[in-house]
Amino acid sequence: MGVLVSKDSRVLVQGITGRDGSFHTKLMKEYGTNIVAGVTPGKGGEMFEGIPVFNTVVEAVDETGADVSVIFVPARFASSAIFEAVDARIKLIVAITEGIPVKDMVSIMRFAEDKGSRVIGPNCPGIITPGECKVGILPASIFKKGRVGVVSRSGTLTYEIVSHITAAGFGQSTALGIGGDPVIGTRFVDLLELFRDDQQTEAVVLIGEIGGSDEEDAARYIKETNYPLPVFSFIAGRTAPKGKRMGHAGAIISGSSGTAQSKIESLKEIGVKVAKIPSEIGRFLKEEFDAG
Amino acid sequence: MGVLVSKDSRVLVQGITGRDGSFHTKLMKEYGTNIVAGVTPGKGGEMFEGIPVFNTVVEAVDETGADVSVIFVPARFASSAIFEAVDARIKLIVAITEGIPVKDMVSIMRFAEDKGSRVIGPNCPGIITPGECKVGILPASIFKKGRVGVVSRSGTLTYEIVSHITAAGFGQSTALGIGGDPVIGTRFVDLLELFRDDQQTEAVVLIGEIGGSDEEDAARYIKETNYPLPVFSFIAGRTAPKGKRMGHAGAIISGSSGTAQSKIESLKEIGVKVAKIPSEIGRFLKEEFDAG
Amino acid sequence: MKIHEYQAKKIFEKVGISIPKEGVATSPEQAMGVARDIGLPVVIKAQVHVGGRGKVGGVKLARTEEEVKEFASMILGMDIKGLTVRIILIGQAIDIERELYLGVITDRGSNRPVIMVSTEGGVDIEGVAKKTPEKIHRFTVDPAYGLLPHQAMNLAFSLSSEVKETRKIATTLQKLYQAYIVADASLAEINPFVLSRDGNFYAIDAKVVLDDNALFRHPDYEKMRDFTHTEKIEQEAKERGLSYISMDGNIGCVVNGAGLAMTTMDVIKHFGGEPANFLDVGGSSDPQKVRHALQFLLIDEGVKSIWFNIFGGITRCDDIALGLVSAVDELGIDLPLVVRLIGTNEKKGKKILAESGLDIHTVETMEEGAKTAIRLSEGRK
Amino acid sequence: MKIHEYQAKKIFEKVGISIPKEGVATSPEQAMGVARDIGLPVVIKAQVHVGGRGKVGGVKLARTEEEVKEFASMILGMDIKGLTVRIILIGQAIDIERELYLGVITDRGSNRPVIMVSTEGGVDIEGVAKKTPEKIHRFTVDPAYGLLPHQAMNLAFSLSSEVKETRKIATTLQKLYQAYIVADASLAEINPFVLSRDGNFYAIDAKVVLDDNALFRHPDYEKMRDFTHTEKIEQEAKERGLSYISMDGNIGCVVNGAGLAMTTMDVIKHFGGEPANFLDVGGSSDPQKVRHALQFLLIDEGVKSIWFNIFGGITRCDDIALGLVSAVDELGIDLPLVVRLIGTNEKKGKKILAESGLDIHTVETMEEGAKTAIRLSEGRK
Repeated sequence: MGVLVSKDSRVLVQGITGRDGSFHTKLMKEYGTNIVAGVTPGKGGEMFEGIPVFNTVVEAVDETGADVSVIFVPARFASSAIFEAVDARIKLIVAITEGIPVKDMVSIMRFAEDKGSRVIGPNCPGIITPGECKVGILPASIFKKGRVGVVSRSGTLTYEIVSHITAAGFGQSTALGIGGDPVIGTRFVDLLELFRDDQQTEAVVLIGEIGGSDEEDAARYIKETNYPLPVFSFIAGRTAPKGKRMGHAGAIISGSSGTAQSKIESLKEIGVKVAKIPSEIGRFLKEEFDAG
Repeated sequence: MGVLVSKDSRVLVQGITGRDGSFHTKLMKEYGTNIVAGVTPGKGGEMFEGIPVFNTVVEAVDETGADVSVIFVPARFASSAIFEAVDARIKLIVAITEGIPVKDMVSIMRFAEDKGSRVIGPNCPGIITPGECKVGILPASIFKKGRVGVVSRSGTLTYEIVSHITAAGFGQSTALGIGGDPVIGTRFVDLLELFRDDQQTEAVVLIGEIGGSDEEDAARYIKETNYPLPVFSFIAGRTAPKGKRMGHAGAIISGSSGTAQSKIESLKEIGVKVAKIPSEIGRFLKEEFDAG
Repeated sequence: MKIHEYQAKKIFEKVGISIPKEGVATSPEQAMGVARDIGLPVVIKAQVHVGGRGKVGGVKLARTEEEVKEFASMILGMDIKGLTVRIILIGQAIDIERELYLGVITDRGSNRPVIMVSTEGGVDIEGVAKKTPEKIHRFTVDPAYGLLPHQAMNLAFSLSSEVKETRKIATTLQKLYQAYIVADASLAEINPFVLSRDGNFYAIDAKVVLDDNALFRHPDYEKMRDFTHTEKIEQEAKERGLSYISMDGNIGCVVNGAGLAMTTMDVIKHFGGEPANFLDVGGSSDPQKVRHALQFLLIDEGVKSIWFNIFGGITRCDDIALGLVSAVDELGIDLPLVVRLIGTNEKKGKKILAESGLDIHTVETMEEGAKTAIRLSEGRK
Repeated sequence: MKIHEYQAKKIFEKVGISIPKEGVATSPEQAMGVARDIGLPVVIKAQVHVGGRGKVGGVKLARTEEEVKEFASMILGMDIKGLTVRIILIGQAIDIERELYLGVITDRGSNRPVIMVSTEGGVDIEGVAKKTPEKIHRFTVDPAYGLLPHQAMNLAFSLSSEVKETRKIATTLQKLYQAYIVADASLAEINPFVLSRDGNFYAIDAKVVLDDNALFRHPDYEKMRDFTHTEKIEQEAKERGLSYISMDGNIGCVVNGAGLAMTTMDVIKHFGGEPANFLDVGGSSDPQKVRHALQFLLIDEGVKSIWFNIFGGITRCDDIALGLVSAVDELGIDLPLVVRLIGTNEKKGKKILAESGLDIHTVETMEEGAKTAIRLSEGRK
């Protein structure tokens, strides 16, 4: 089980012959991900690590029935690659690429709505359903199959927290990073909904950071839907200065909105336990499940 | 009954204070059409013939619940007016205006699809459900309530043929012109479907002309759906020369397509009686209903 | 509005489509100057608003200055399907490796732009569509997003498997779509789109049809008008609010509405007559228009009888009658006049005619009108 | 990327938004020349990348040439919130009747552009949004269609009921949206949009924030960069693939990943320490980057201890260790070094450190790392 990707996912790699694409295709394949096709315009007909390469996504889909695509295409061409995946009716598109113009993402999201595709990212580490399928660049070794759903706006911070979850004796149903840009395809609320409907998931860890109002929206959603699963959270950036972009375009406190304080308070108010330091997440889970 | 417009239609006139708009608003009102509002930007708050005028369509809809709009706005501003009506969720928009750029209509039709509006026209005489509602510029006197649905690509030719239908003793359920432009909002096939589902309509008269392939499409539709009502047709332009635009942008035989011959044959092939001269339509109806 | 090849190429050039070096000329001397600037050999092409100029000698390859002069003299003034060549295009001769077809057209069926591409460039594309439809690849554009890069690329891969070529073709397709959009065209076509032996792509021939309804947004296009004699008359009629097309017959018709005007012609033919024209006076009630209509009718000396077929709606019959009476008077028309007036203010109109003292054959139906007009036209020279 | 008011106005001018006559100057003499060209009175405005310049005397109305000279001298070189004014804008003084606010921003919630307008122009719009939210009218644009004319008109009617004014406001809104689109902006704002006493509209002040991700499409924007000293350092770091922001504390951090880097700062603070910086070396494994990172850290003389917090994923711990060892050597660093290496090639990395002979405090967890770095920073000057 888990959400979005599983052993049944048929994964296409866009930019499979590029530097990052080829490296991570090998790692994903090693993990057991069912990679059925790659796309690099001009290399159609070739093979890469036993995987057929196509010129266009529509051909790849026609020939292999791919239903998940992961984007390793460089920033300048990445938006066109995502458009192509959406147009070919790929249901789930995981955009790893960093640096895609925000305006392009605005158009892509409009197009994806029209066509019924879900985009994760861009500028994200990907998604893993441990023991089944890894799509992206997450380090496989720290993950373990289990009952905690993990969703994060960050990359390495996710690994940090997942390592505490695993160390505390809990595995993950699915873990993913949703990306650090202002305009992203999938948000906390979407994942909360998916995790709620997943049999395997018994708790959700929500890793937020400064910027935007995704955490506040999640808090509202948890309250309004009387969310049935326990949710634990960590918010990065309590010491971040106002008006400074902390690494990626989404992490910026602009004016009075987007502070860690606002997010932490919104979550605490509705009963979500918010960790002060990453290791606390492990403790929270132990308390929850040792008591229950 | 009838289709699309009825005594329950709440009609808005866009361009109500203009030359054509004001003249035909009076005639429509005389006919008994329930005109609830008018729009002319800058004249919001005024009254015209007892009808409240608004600055914007969205206000007019909010205040009066208008659900049909008729466009008398001059060509340069007409596309914006139709966009506005669609955006305000007007369900039926009848565009009388002639000379709207085709590219604008392409965008409008895409927008209307998104929002769920139906557009009739542009460059059309409008629609009438005799005895109930007239929206447009059709001369009221020739129409009579009855059982024949009339749909036409033309204006005065419609009147000619309706007068024969009426003279032959038959009334009309609804009669309308769908417009003479290459890109129009509603086509023969749409009307055939509506007339089929209308209790009052027992036969359909389809008035075509050279250009495009609407008549051929209608023939295919009639055949494929095993259309339950008798359909009679007249096609104008048997003697029209190739490559010459006959009056409006839609009526042109380009290359080998769009000839009257092709249309007539397509219809005859599937058993539709095609009149050689307009008066024959009256005779066809008599034969049909006197026999039945 | 149809425009010439060289004008279409100007529109293409603005969006960055590469065209061969070229220039226009209206005299052999000018042609030689242009050819000198470009460098020999050059191709000389007649600029006329009809297809098939190549088959009748309207396109020539000139290898020497003498040939430029010779062919330019030959083509200028040439008659192609009734049109006189007044402008020629002198273009760099391209060494052709392959010829493709690229086109964008507004599709009436889908209400959307459709891109068409084919490896069978350089020939009549309608012929290809009929004989080998599988050789034409179509793509319907969603106007909300335009032609997206990958869509252009997918089309390009149906023309070539070389990624270098497909990128160039895809880019050109996007530019062609852009030209179609910015020009408010109903058709924009490159045929052939040529790959030269030295590896470059060129739009060798270009066709653009502009949407008349959108010309108000392009005041600069007005100067591209180049009407034939017939088109000039039609345009003059249009400027007076009339839609007029000359035909070969002898019965002049004045009708309100395009559909009814076509039907009027059909009915005349049905009863064995020959219409002299299509003439739609439109939906207005301006008596002046009737006079203009008759003036256009009378340009055609073959007209032997005149039939007014008016179904009043917005058009009021009394206005038509008034216009008719004064025009016949002013213009001194002595042809037989058949008049059918029906609809709005019908009685008033008939009364005006009756009281005018003119010799008018009033009829009640189209059939009667057609038969009467035919009968009256017979026996007249 | 932030740009100056005068640069934003250039972008606005290109799409046809009307702005007052104006010019920039970097000296009082230049300012007088500009003022002469424009005609007195003029407004002199400091060009700095922070708000609130008016409150501290960075905006002055000059009625005479003497005043131009006086105020220009006063404002040039002025310190506004830590930034030195080096450029001033001299603009035609407009006789103000009414001040409106017009803005377009990319909204993260809806993933769409949002138009905001208000009758409360000329003041801090965030303040208006807080105190009187009903005075701000918002409209979410569907990116598939852009801002349609009637939508701009509907917004304009919320600012005025005079149709002449609403047409001008609506047109400006459409142009503002166009500017936002063509410039790949994340914010485009006119505040105030002024109706002058003689009935014209002007964009008196302008703000545009450009999307850094899209700058590759606008090579011409590069010359608009005007960094403060701090921003320059941040930009230099960025060019080396690092994300660096200087802070007030004394513990220098080198982290991979933005979220983890923020958390590292938070954890230091949690245990009572003060981070000297945010520093993200990104996802690469280039040992060179480690050296660059340390170089940036050392610009800050307040750093008393250095903490490497690396969670290997794509980043490999051995690469980090190699880079660290060689950099410490090359740069001659004698500050206490705390290193946490975990994840990909962790063992290899630890081995390299152990064998290096460097005095490194190896830790296993973030807590331990923070505590150690704090302890080691204490007592050092």
